[in-house]
Amino acid sequence: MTLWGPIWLTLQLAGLTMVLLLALATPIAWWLANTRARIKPAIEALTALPLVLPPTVLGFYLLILMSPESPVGAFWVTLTGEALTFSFSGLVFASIFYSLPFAVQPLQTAFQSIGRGMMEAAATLGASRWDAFRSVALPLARRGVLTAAVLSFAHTVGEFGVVLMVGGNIPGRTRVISIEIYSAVETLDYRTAHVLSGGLLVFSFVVLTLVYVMNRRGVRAGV
Amino acid sequence: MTLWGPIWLTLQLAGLTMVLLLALATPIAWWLANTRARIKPAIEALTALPLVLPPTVLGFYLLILMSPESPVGAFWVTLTGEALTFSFSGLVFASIFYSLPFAVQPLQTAFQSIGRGMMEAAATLGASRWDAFRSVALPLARRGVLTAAVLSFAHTVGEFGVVLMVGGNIPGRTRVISIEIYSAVETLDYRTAHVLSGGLLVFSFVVLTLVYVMNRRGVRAGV
Amino acid sequence: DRITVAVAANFLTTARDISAAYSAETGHEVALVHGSTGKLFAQIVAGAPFDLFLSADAARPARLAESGRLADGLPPRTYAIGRLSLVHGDKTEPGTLEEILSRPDLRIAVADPAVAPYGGAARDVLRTFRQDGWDRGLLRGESVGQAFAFVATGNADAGLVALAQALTFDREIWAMEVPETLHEPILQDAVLLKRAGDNDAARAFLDFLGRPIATEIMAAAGYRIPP
Amino acid sequence: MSDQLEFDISLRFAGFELEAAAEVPLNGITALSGPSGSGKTTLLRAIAGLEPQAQGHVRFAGEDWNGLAPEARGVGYVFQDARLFPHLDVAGNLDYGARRRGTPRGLVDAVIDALDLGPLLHRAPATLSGGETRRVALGRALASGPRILLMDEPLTGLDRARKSRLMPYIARAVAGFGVPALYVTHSAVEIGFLADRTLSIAEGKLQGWSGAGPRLLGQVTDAVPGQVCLAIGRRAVWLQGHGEVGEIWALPLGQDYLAASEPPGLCNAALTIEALVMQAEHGTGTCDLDVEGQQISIGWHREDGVLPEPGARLWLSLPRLLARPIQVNREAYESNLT
Amino acid sequence: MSDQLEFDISLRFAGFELEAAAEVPLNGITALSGPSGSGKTTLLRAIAGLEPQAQGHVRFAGEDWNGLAPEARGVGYVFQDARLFPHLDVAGNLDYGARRRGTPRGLVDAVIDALDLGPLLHRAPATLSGGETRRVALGRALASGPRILLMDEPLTGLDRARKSRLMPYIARAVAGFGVPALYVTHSAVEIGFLADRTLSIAEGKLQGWSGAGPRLLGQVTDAVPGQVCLAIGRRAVWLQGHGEVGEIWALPLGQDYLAASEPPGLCNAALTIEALVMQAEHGTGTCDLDVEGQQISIGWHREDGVLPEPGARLWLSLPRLLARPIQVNREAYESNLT
Ligand SMILES: Nc1ncnc2c1ncn2[C@@H]1O[C@H](COP(=O)(O)OP(=O)(O)OP(=O)(O)O)[C@@H](O)[C@H]1O
Ligand SMILES: Nc1ncnc2c1ncn2[C@@H]1O[C@H](COP(=O)(O)OP(=O)(O)OP(=O)(O)O)[C@@H](O)[C@H]1O
Ligand SMILES: [Mg+2]
Ligand SMILES: [Mg+2]
Repeated sequence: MTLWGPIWLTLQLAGLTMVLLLALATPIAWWLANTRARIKPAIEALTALPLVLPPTVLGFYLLILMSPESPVGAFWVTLTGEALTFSFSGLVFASIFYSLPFAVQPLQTAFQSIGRGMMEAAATLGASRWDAFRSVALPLARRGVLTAAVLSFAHTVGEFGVVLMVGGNIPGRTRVISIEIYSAVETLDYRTAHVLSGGLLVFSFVVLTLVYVMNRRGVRAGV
Repeated sequence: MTLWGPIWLTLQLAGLTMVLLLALATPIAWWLANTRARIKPAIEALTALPLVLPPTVLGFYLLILMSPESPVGAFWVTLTGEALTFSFSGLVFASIFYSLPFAVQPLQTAFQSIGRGMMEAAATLGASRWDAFRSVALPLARRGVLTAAVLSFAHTVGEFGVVLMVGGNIPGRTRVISIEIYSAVETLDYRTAHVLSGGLLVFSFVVLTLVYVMNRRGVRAGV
Repeated sequence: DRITVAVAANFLTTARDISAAYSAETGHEVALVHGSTGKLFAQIVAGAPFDLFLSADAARPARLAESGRLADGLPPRTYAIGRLSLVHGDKTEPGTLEEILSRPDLRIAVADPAVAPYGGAARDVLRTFRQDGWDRGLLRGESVGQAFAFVATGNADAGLVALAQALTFDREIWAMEVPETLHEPILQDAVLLKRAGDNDAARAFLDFLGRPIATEIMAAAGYRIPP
Repeated sequence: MSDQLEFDISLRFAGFELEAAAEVPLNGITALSGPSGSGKTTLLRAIAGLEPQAQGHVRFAGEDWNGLAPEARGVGYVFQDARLFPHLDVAGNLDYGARRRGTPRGLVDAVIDALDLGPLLHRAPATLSGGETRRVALGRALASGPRILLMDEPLTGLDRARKSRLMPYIARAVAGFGVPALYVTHSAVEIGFLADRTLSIAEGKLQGWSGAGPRLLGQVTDAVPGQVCLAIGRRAVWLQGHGEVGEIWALPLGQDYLAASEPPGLCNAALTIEALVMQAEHGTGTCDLDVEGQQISIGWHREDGVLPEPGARLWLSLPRLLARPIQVNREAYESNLT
Repeated sequence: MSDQLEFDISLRFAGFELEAAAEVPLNGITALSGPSGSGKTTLLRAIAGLEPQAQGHVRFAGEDWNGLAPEARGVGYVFQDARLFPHLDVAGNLDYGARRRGTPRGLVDAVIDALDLGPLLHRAPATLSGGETRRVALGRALASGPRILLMDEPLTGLDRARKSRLMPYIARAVAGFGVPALYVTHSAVEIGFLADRTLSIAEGKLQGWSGAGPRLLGQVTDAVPGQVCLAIGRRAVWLQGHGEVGEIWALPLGQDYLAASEPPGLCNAALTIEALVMQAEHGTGTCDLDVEGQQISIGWHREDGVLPEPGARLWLSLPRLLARPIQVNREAYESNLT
């Protein structure tokens, strides 16, 4: 059994999910942190909802939503020529949906603690909103960005209920490392399970520690 | 099939997990937010690790860890007289472990953005550390506390991989609503799955919205 | 008395009917615990409070017997033989078994052969009709339940699933039985676990599985009864 | 008119209402003064576009600022509470606006020089002392090369020595670049020294204008580093400051001069200068004087209400001398920078 | 000695080192003054226990403060940057320390009264103006009933009227309760008015003591609401303030009085008082005077170095009068509060 395929696929999936999720969650979180709209609490509640459904069940509904027979799935087919389910794109789509709360909520917490004063100062210094957001709000919220990135990356690595359901576990296309470990446990191949889990833990630990060390460096340099 | 059992059990489990998790994660997050210890990045990485293992696999290892034959499990048996596995206590234990990152990380983000000045002001006004923490740091970090609470509650409601493995899905003792929905999907009883999922979503949405509305009230009143 | 029976997820609906009949006859209560066979196995090894284990295969009960986790003197016993069926998303006649399975462009859902006995059987069948690349375009579910869901939600064109599922599904779906000669038999074994060694109610349930009232339920649900 | 800032702003908070309309000339320094909580900061914010709820209009040199985003207004704002960017060091803070508005490097360096920010450049804002923080905030606004300076108590919290060094610098920046300033302050010294006119505000309503405090104008006739000689009529006075021969400087009398009908003799005043009473009004308590050919008007408030007679002579004794340039050779100033 | 605050502190930051040892009497107001960045805030923080890295010792009235947690020291600290609790309204901020230290309600109310905080009680700190914020910060420290006040530029950013109302209040709190204060300020007016002595600091090193600025003592012989009559020798002066007959008040000359060898005649001074030169020193540039029987010493700096002769008469003209109580009937004061 070659493992590099699933490992590589997992890293691709988690990485892409993290990046897209940050790109998607940041505007949502920013809006939530600054709006005074009446429906804000409802939207906040919505962003937490994907969590309450069991992953497999969520996967089941995503399967329905993304199937070529549904409007969304059909639209995707006309757009790209291939079905959304059982494809890498589908996995990414599903992972983003499922991990959304882990990205939105820490970002919102971080954005809310910035305060309007900093953005005002940036504006009087000639920064457009977008510029001020990039050059002031984001750096000041970096701890929140980091948390969002770590949580969504790690959660995508570890979650397999949704992935299994939406991805159909196709070797080379949608079989990720978590499914591999799961299969090993299911088939009583505990030795493989131990090796894979141990490897995953050590790898994740090293990567996360490096990330946090670098984060600290950044803070020290006051940049 | 009576559903009140699993629903009630789910609420108990998620509620208890949330409360214990906040109690456990708050000191960890506070320490992480304030320490300058060298090993801080490693500890930060550790708190995110439970996420990278697939829930079932994590459950598998927790099963081994908590079984009466292991030191931890044996200790629990001598302490309480009953096994940790396949019991409600075991579920709580496992859920806390699994949802730890969702509590620690937002709390840490929130605590870090408070700054030392407020704590110093409290100290000069006669507040002990603990008093200042309760009366200044916690209220100022309320958004982070809320996020931690929502994420860990919702995640416990929705997660069932760990729960299924550690709890054994025993009616009335360890069978929660997520497993019920999962079973419905597995046994092709899609109608029940729809009803349960819909109910869970609506219920969660209402509860979360109320929570966020109340949070906003609190902020307006400036309390 | 109350007994706890661990049952493989694919047999759950049938087990519910049987235990209802058993309770009606004996007055004993039956608590059904379901999950994938692999999970239930791991839990039994970890000391789960199960009295009986209705597995979806023969391998894991055998492992339990080897490691001495069964009640004395009661070897695993086959209570049912699973049957495979081909389901298809189109309700009108989509073709014969061979026609459907040999079409390379169809997306066919099966349970993961590595994990689930029905998956192994499905693999045998596919190998018969496709010489090479038997697994091209194959979708693997964690269980037959998931494989079925792939078809039911319109994401897969066809699926090799348990006959029992096709029969219990509450919507109409096109299904045909797969001849048992095309795959190794799917033996489903039941065992009495050590902790239930002197639990009469549990022993009685094991016997009850062989009684006509139970075998009729199983047969009607799409299982073959072992001789 | 195109060379003025016109505004007519109304804005309401729970328990406070601002209603302010005025036309502020776009030259020199206009002080905005009033008690704590009278709406000075709020007015400045509204002019900068930071109060979206403000009603009314703002027009800058004929340009309509209504609906214009704050960043497009080109103001340099010194916030009352500094608001340095904590994630940038001092240099980063100074460059922030400079880079966005394309300020020439020379100006930024001149600001760093004048405000003594050199040793702080690589420090994080969190490690600065209160006064250092204020200086950086002031420098950041100056370095952004604004079209108008809005300064909310920029020198508050600075020591006297630093203040007397910075006030001329601000005066020079305003006079040299022709950047007008709206300057909130509580300090009579700062008003006396810096303000060309003062707009008063109380409880959210403008209370009207007053001109510059009494001051004498003089021309620089001689200059050595750190000192200039100012000719005021027949008198020549040396005082501290950097200037060039030919510039026009103002010497404010300040708040605490003594005007007496007898010469002080030997005294501790920094300067005593003779004046002739032209007119004295009971009603307003003002006294118009002729000092070395310049007409100035001073307040005269005594409990007993006795005023000097027109034609009488008065001796003005100034406890300290603080003067500032009000008209400089702009080209020379700018070429110095680049 | 037990009635003093002794400290010997050293503390090092990158590029800055504080080395300060002194014994500060625990009575009246001790001003701490020095240029921006000289270490005033750092010293105050170290005394309050907020700089754990500080080496050395702090001893308060014989009590060892080394290793004592800040909350146990009983200081009232007014931070340079206010630091109000944003999640509490103004009332909550005032009560925070009061509740923890068990301050009587009467004192809290008196603070609210004196600082005019009544209308702000239910406002959130984020909505306060700069001056309002400073007043609340000052009130919060006063209301916590401290054993010593550590005030870091508490009146900075307040308007002159407010300042002249608050300075006597602070003086009264210190004199009335016997709570000593260490008071950081840049303002010569505040030093002149409030300080009983001044400790100077520059570049992290203490530069030594100076006494109170020149001031005249007087006794209150008459008082009406808002005004008191002070007897200074044979002179009686009415001035603004609240006081009771019998109290001792100080009338600081301030910075900007004129001392002249000739009487001013008709002038705009608030008070002119005669003095006799006892002695004049070239070296230090000081002049010892006898004013109504009181010995005071004033600085005398002229470019030409000419000093008045001993035995000569001088007329001191004060542009404004600001006086404060330094000795009051403490029982009467306290009973007023409860
Ligand atoms: N967001 C707000 N909500 C409610 N009231 C406010 C708000 N902002 C300011 N105010 C009130 O409006 C009034 C004017 O405030 P402003 O900050 O303009 O005063 P200011 O003249 O700058 O005073 P200071 O000299 O103390 O800085 C004050 O009473 C203040 O409390
Ligand atoms: N955490 C720190 N790290 C590095 N340098 C610091 C730190 N805190 C203060 N300093 C430096 O120590 C010196 C003294 O600071 P301090 O705040 O005590 O000055 P200050 O006398 O209160 O000045 P100001 O009147 O401007 O408030 C300053 O140069 C300041 O930049
Ligand atoms: Mg203001
Ligand atoms: Mg300071």
